[in-house]
Amino acid sequence: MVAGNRDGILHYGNGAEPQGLDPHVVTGVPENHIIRALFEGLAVKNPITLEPEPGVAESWEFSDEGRVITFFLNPEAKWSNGEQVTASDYVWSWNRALHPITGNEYSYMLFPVVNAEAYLKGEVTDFSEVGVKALNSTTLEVTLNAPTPYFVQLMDHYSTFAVHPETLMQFGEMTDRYTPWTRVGNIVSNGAFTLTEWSLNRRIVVDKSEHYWDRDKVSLNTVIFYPMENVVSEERMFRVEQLHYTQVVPLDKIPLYRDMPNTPYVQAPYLGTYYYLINTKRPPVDDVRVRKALAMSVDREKLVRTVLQETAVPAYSITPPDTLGYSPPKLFDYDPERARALLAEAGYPNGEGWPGLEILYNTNEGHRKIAVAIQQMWKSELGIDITITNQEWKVYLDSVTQIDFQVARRGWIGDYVDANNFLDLFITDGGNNNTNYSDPVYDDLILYAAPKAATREQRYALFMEAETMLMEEMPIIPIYTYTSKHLIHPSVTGLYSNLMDSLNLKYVELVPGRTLPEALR
Amino acid sequence: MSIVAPVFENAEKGSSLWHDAWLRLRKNKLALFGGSVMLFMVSVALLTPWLAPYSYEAQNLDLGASPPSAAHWLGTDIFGRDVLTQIMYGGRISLAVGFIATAVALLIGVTWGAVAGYVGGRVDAIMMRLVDILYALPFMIFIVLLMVVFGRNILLLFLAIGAVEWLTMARIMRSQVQSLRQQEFVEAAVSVGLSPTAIIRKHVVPNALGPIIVYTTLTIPSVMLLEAFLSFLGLGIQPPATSWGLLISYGAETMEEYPWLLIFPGCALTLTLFSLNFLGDGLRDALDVRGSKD
Amino acid sequence: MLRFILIRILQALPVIFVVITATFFLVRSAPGGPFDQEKVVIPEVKKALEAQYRLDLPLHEQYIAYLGDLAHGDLGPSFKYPGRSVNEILFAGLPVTAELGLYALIIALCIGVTAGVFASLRPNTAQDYVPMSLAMIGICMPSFLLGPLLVLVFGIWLDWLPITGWGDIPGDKILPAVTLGSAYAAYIARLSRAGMLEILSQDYIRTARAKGLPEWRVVIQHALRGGLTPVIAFLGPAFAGLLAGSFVVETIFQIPGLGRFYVQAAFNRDYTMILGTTVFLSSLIVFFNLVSDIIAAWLNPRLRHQFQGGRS
Amino acid sequence: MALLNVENLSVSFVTRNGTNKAVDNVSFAVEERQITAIIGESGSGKSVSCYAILGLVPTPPGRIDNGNAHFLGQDLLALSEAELRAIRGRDIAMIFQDPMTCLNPFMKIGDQLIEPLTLHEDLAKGPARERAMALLAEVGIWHPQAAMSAFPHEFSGGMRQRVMIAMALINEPKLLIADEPTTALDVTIQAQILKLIAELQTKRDIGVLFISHDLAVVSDIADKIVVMEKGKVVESGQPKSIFEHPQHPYTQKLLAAIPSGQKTADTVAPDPLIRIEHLRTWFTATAGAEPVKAVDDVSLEIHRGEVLGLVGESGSGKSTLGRSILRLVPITDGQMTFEGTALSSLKGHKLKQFRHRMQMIFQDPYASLNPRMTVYDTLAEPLLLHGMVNKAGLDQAIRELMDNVGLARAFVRKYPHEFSGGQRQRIAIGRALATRPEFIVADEPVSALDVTIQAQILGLLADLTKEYGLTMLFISHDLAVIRQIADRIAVMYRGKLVEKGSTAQVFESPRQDYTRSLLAAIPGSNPV
Repeated sequence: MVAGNRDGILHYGNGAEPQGLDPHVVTGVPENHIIRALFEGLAVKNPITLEPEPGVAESWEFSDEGRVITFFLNPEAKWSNGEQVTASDYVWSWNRALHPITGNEYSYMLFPVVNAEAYLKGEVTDFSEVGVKALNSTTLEVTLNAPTPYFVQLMDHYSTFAVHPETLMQFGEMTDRYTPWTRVGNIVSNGAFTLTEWSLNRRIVVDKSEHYWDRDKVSLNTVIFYPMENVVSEERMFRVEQLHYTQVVPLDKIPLYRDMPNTPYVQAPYLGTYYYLINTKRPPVDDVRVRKALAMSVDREKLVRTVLQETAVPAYSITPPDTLGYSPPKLFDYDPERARALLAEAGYPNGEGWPGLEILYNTNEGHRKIAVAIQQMWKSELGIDITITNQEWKVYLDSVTQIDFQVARRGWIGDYVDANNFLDLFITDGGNNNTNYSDPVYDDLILYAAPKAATREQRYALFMEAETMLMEEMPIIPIYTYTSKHLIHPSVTGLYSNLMDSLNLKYVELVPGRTLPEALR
Repeated sequence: MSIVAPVFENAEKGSSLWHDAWLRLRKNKLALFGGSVMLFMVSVALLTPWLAPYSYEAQNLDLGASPPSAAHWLGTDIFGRDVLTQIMYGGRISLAVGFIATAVALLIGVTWGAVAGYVGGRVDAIMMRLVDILYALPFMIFIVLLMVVFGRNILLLFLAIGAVEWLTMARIMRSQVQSLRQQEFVEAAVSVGLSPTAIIRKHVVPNALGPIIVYTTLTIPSVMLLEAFLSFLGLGIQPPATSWGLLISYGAETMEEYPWLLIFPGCALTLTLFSLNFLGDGLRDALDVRGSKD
Repeated sequence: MLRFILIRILQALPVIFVVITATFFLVRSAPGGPFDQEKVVIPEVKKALEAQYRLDLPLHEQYIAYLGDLAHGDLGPSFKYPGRSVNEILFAGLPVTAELGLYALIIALCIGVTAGVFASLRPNTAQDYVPMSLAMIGICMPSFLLGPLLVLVFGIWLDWLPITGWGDIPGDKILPAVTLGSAYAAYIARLSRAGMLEILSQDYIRTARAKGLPEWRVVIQHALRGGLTPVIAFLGPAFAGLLAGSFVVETIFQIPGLGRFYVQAAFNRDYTMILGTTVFLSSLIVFFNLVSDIIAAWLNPRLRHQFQGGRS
Repeated sequence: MALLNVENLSVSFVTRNGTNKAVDNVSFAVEERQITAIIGESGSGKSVSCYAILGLVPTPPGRIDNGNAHFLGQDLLALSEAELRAIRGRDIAMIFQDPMTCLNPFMKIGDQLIEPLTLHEDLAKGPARERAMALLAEVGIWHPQAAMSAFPHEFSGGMRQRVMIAMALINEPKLLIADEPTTALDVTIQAQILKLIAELQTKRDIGVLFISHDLAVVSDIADKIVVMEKGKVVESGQPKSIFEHPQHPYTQKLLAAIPSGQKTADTVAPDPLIRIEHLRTWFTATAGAEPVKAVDDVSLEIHRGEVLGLVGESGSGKSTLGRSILRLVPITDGQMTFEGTALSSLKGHKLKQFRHRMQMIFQDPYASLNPRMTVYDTLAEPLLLHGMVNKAGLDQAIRELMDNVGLARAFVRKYPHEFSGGQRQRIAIGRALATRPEFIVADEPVSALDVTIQAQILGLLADLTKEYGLTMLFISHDLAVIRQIADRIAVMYRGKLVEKGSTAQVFESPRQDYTRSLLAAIPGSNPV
C-alpha cells in the first residue's frame, strides 16, 4: 500500500461483490460506488454540500415554472472510446431504463418525467410520448409531470445514467439484462475511470480515463475495489494497511478508534432512519395509545450511548433532521410515566391482560442487538411480555410485504435528499408503507399539495403538517438516524463526509508518507 | 430380557461384558474424568434455572461489556448480561441439541443398519443405496435450505442434524450386523427357531452396541459443532435463546475487545468435547471384546 | 476396471437426479423470491424480471426446461449476478477452492498422519496423549473461530503472514489452508492412529520383526501401507467435504472461491445458483468417493486383481 | 555345548487385570542338527518362551523377569535391541502358525523374501532374487519366477507356509524356530510341510525348535521333546521314552488324550432317519460369476441312532452339507427327507416347529455363544421358545441340562467369557440338547479345543448319543477323532461325496485314492 500511495492507487473496501455494472440492472450500494467511478450523470452532487453541479451537462435551465428542464451537454464529455456523449444517447438510455422488458428496479427514479410511469407499465408504448427529447446532439429537454425540485439531484443516480448504445447493441438487444457488455474489454463508459480488471469475488480495478472531460482534476491513477463481506476482516486489513478505506467499522471497535489521537475513524450523519414498523390492524398495536406507549418507553439516548456506541442519533420522526433544510417535528420524548399511563388507558395497567407482542427482525447481529435491548426496555418499563423473532432476509421481506407481523424492524435510506423520499412511504397502499396506515388527507398533502407548493418554505410547511399527522398516528416507532462510519487512511484526502455517504473519486488524492496513528501499529 | 433365575443353590454371580467394561472404565482415569465432567455439565444444565446467578434476560446497558469481576465471575456481554448465566443457559441448548439430535440419528441409524445388514440381499442393496444418495447430498446446502425454507425452530434443527448424522450410524451398524450375522451364535439362534426380529433384538443389537456407543460419543461433539456453524450463519438458535455455538460466534467477532466473551464459552465447549472424546475412547477400550477374551 | 467405473457412474446418475429434483422443489417452496428487495419493486418490473428468467412459467415447465438446459451442460444464468452464467461463476471459483482444498488436505495429511503414526507407536503414553489431545483441539475449534484467531496471532500481533487474499501477496495461502485443514488433520490423526494400531498387531508385523528389520523399517515398509488404508478411503469424502465446507474460510480470508457463492445463493434465492452448486457438489462428492474407492482398491493387491478382471 | 541353551527363563505379562506369570523358570536346550519340540496346550507358555528370547514379546505388557539364553556364546537376553536384530532373521529364523496372516498382504512375495538378504548380507537385489528363486524351488514352489511377483493372497495356505519356510531359510540360519507351523493346515498339507521341514533340517544341518500342541505331529519328527504346562517344563526327553514311559502325570494325560481306537459299530435301524438325494448347494458370489459348488450332487442316508462321520479337508463342502440339512443355508437343488417329511420344502412356521428336532453344535465355542447372555438365558431360550417346559419347570430343566453336560450348577448366572473353551462347548452342547432333538449336526466340535479337553468332550458326546439315542452327523477333518466316534464314515472332496462305508471298512480298505492319501497323512502313523 505504501507503493500505492506513491503511484496513486487507492485500495477501497467495497462491501459485497457487485451484482454487475449495468446501471439499469443493478440496485445495490457496492455497485453504486463502482458505477459512479466508471460513469457520470448529467449532474453530479457536490461532495460537501450535495448541491448539483455540472457533470455531463455543463448547465441546465428550468422553464414552464420548473416543469421543463433543458440540459446543455458538455461537448467535451466523451465515452471511453473517444466518441462524444450525445443527447440522443440519453434518450436511448432512458428508453432502456424505462422499458417494460428491461426490468429496471430503479426505473421509478425517472417517474417525474411525463409518461415515464405509463411507459413502464405498458400504458404508453411509444417512447416518443415520454417527456425526453434530444433537441440536438448537446441539448436534452426533459418535461416533468410537476415541478420536481430534486429532479436534477436524481441525475446523479445511476439508473438515469447514459450507456453507450452501440456497445450494448453489439452484445444483444437494448432490453437484455445479461449480455457481457460490462466486461473488461467490452464496456464503454463515460466516467473518470475505466474498467481494467474484474476478478469475481476478488477485486475490481479501474484506471484513470484518458477521455474524461475533467481528467486534469483526477488525481488517482487506479482504484482497486475489494468485495469485503466480513467486516472484521475488513477492519483487520485496514489495520495492516491493505486498505485505505473501509465501508463500515465493526461496532465493538469504534470506542477504541474514537479515543485514538489522529484517528482514522470518520463518522457523519447519514440520510437514513431506523424504525420499527407497526401493523396498525393487529391487536394490541391497533390501538394508537399502545403504539405511543411503546414509542415513549424506548430510551433512545441510552440505546445510542450503550448498544450503538454513539454511532447514531436518536430519532423521533421518520425524516432525518436537516434534510436539505427541513427538520421534522418532535412530538414526544422518552417518558415512561406517560407511556404507562397510556398503556393503562388502553386497558393494560402495568401490563395486566397484555396479550403479548412479537418483534420481527431479519437475521443480523446489529438488528439483534437493538431488538434485545428494546425488548428489555419494554418489558421493564411497561411490564409487558415481548418476544423477538428473527427471520432470514428473504423470509423477512416476505413477512413485511404481506404485513404479517406485529412489530418489525425497518430502515430507510434516502435515494435523494428530500423529505418527500421519506414521507411518500406512507401514502395509502404505498409499496413500502407496510403498516396498513392510510389517511386520505395525508395522501393528498404528499401527492398533490406539496408538489404544487410555490416556495420551499411552503412545501416544507406542508411536509411538516403531513409528518405531524403521521406521528400522531404512530404507525412506526422511529429509533435512530443512521450515521456513516468509515476508516480512512491518513494519506487519503478529498474524501468528504456527507449526508448521502456519496463519494466522488474524482476529488480524492493520496499523499505519500502519512502513516496510521501510533496506537494502531 | 434376562429371566430372573430364582433359587439356584450357591449360584455364583456372573459378570457380564457390560459389567467388565464398567470395571475397566473405572480404571481409566481420563475416561472417568470425561464421564464426571459430562455428568457435571448435564446436571448444571438441568438445574440452570435454579443455579444461574442472574436472570437470563436481565440487562444492564450502562454496564455494558465488563471483564470478570466479583459480581460477574465471567464478566458481562455488551448488554451487561452475566456471561456465566449465558453459558449455563447456552449449555442447556447445546447439550440438548447434541443429545437429542444424536438420539434421533441413533434411532434411525441403528434400526436402518440392523435391518439392512440382517436381511441382506435386495433389501440391503436398496436401503444402502438410499444411504449413498443421502451421502451425496451436499449437506451444508441441504441444512441451510431446510432452515431457510421451513423457518427456524429447534425441533427442525434436531431433525435436520439427526438426518445428517444417522447415515454413518447406519453404515456402522450394518457392517456390525453383517459380521455378527456370520457368527455362529446367530446361526445357533436360527437353528433353535428364533424369528428374525427376535434375533436382531436379542442377539444382534446388544452385541453391536459397543461401536455404536463409541460412535455416539463422537457424534455428540460433531452435532454441537454443526449447530455452532449454523449459528455462525445465523441459522441456529433464535435469540434471545442462546447456545455455546452462538456465544462463540459472537465472541469470535470481538475477541480483541472482549476476549472473555470468547474464552469462557469456548472453554465450556472444548471441555465438553474433550470429555466426550475421552469417554468415547475409554468406552471403546472398555468394550473391546478382544481385550476381554482370556 | 472400466466396467466398475461405468457401473458406479450409472449408479450415481439417479442419485444426482434425485438431488436435483429435491433441491429444485425445495428452493421453490422457500418464502421470498430472488427479486424481493428491501425497497419494494414495482409489480410491472417484477413481472418483467420474472419473464426474463422464465419464472412466469408453471413450475413443472420450469423444471423440465431446467432439466433440458442441464442436459446440455447449461446451469442457467445467475439471478443475483445478471450477466453471468452459473457455469461461469462455478468455473471461476472452482480452481481457487480446489487449490485451497488441496493445500488444506496436504496440510491435514502431513500433520494428521505424522501425529497419528507417532501416537500409535507408543499407545497410552505421553507420546500418544499429547498429539492426540492437540488433534482434539483441532476438532473442537470451529473454523469461524480458528480463522480469526490465526489472523490475530500470525497476521496482526506477530505480523508474519498476510491476513487476506489468495495469490496476491506471497504467503497469503498459508493461513486459510491451515484453518481449513486443521479439523481434517485432527480427524486423519485419529484414523491413522486407529489404523496403525490395528496393523501393528498383525502377524505379518511380527514376521517383519523376526526378520530383524529395524523398527522404522517395520513401520514404514510394512505397517504404513495397511495402516493408512482407512485414511485413503477417507480422502475422497474429505476432499469433497473441503470443497463444500470452504465457505467460512473463504469469507474470513476474502478468497474468491466457490464456497462464498453457495451459501449466499441460498440466502439470495438465486435458484439457478443453488441448483448449480448442489448439482456440482453432488457430482464432486460422487466423483471423489469413486476416486478414493479406486485408489483404496488399487492399494489392496487382492482387490486390484479383481479390477484387472484376472485372477481373484 | 547346545546351540541354544535357555536357563531359568521367567516372563510375565502386566495386564489391566494384574500380573500374570506366563513362563516360570523354564530351562531347555536345542542341540545342533536336531529337532527339539516343545509340547503344551494353550496357555502353557511354549510360544512366549521362544518369542521372549528373540525380543519379540512386546514390552509392555510383557516383562522378562530373569533367565538367560545362550546362543553361540552370547546371552540373547542381555543383548541390546540392535544386537538382537542382527541375530534375528540371520542366525535365528522363525516360521509361524498361520501362513494366511504372517505374510504382508501388500507386498510381493519376492520383495518379502529378499528382505532378510538385503538387510543382513548387504546383497544387491539381483543376486538376492536369484537366491530367493533357487530357494523357492527347493521348498517346492513350482514356478519360482512367477511366484516372486505374486501377492500372498494368490497362494494357498500350504504354499504360503512354503514361502514362509523359504523366507526363514534364506539367510542360512543356524536355528529355526517353528511355532505350530502346521496347525492351520489341512492334514495332507500338514504331512507335506512336516516332511519338508525334516528334509531341510537334515540337508542344511540346522537346529530346529518346533513348537506344537500335537503330540502326534511331534512324534513324527522330533529328536527331543520338552513338555510344558502352565508356564513350567514338566518333562523332557527322547520321544521314545516320553511316549513309552511318561513320568509326569500331565504327560500321561496328554498321551491318554490322543484319540485312538475305533468305535465298535452299534446296531442301527434299517430305515434311514434322514435321506438326502442329489443335494446341491451352490453359492453365487457376484451376479454372472461361476457359482461355487460347495455341495454338488450328494446323496446320503443317515440311520437312526448312528454317528456318521463326515470327513474332508477345508473347502470340501462338509460344513455346508451339514448346514444344508439343517436348512441354515438355502439349497439349490435336491431332496431331503426327515422320517419321510420333505425337509427341503418346509417353510415359515412349519420349519420353525421342525427345528427343535434337529440341532447343531458349532466348531468355535467362543463364537457360538452370545457373549451378552448368561448360561441361564442361553439355555432357557430354546426351552421357552418351543414350549418344552413352562416357567415353573424352567429352573429344573436347566438344572438337568447343566448336570447332563457336566457343568456346575453354580455357574448358571455366568457369562460365556468367564468360561474356558471346553466349558463353553459344554454350554453349546447343552443348548443343542435343550430341545430334545433327534438329530444333531456336530461341526468340528472339538477341533478348536486343546487335546485333553478334546478327549473329554468326545467322551461326553459319545455318552450323550447313547443316553438320548441321538443320531449325529459328526463333521471333522481329523481322521483319528472320526475313527474314535463314528459308526460310519463319508468322505467329501471338492463338494462331492467320494467314499462312504463303515469305519472299519474305510480305514482298513479305502477304495479311493483320495481316502488313501488322507489316511496316509494322519500324523503319528509314519514316523520319519
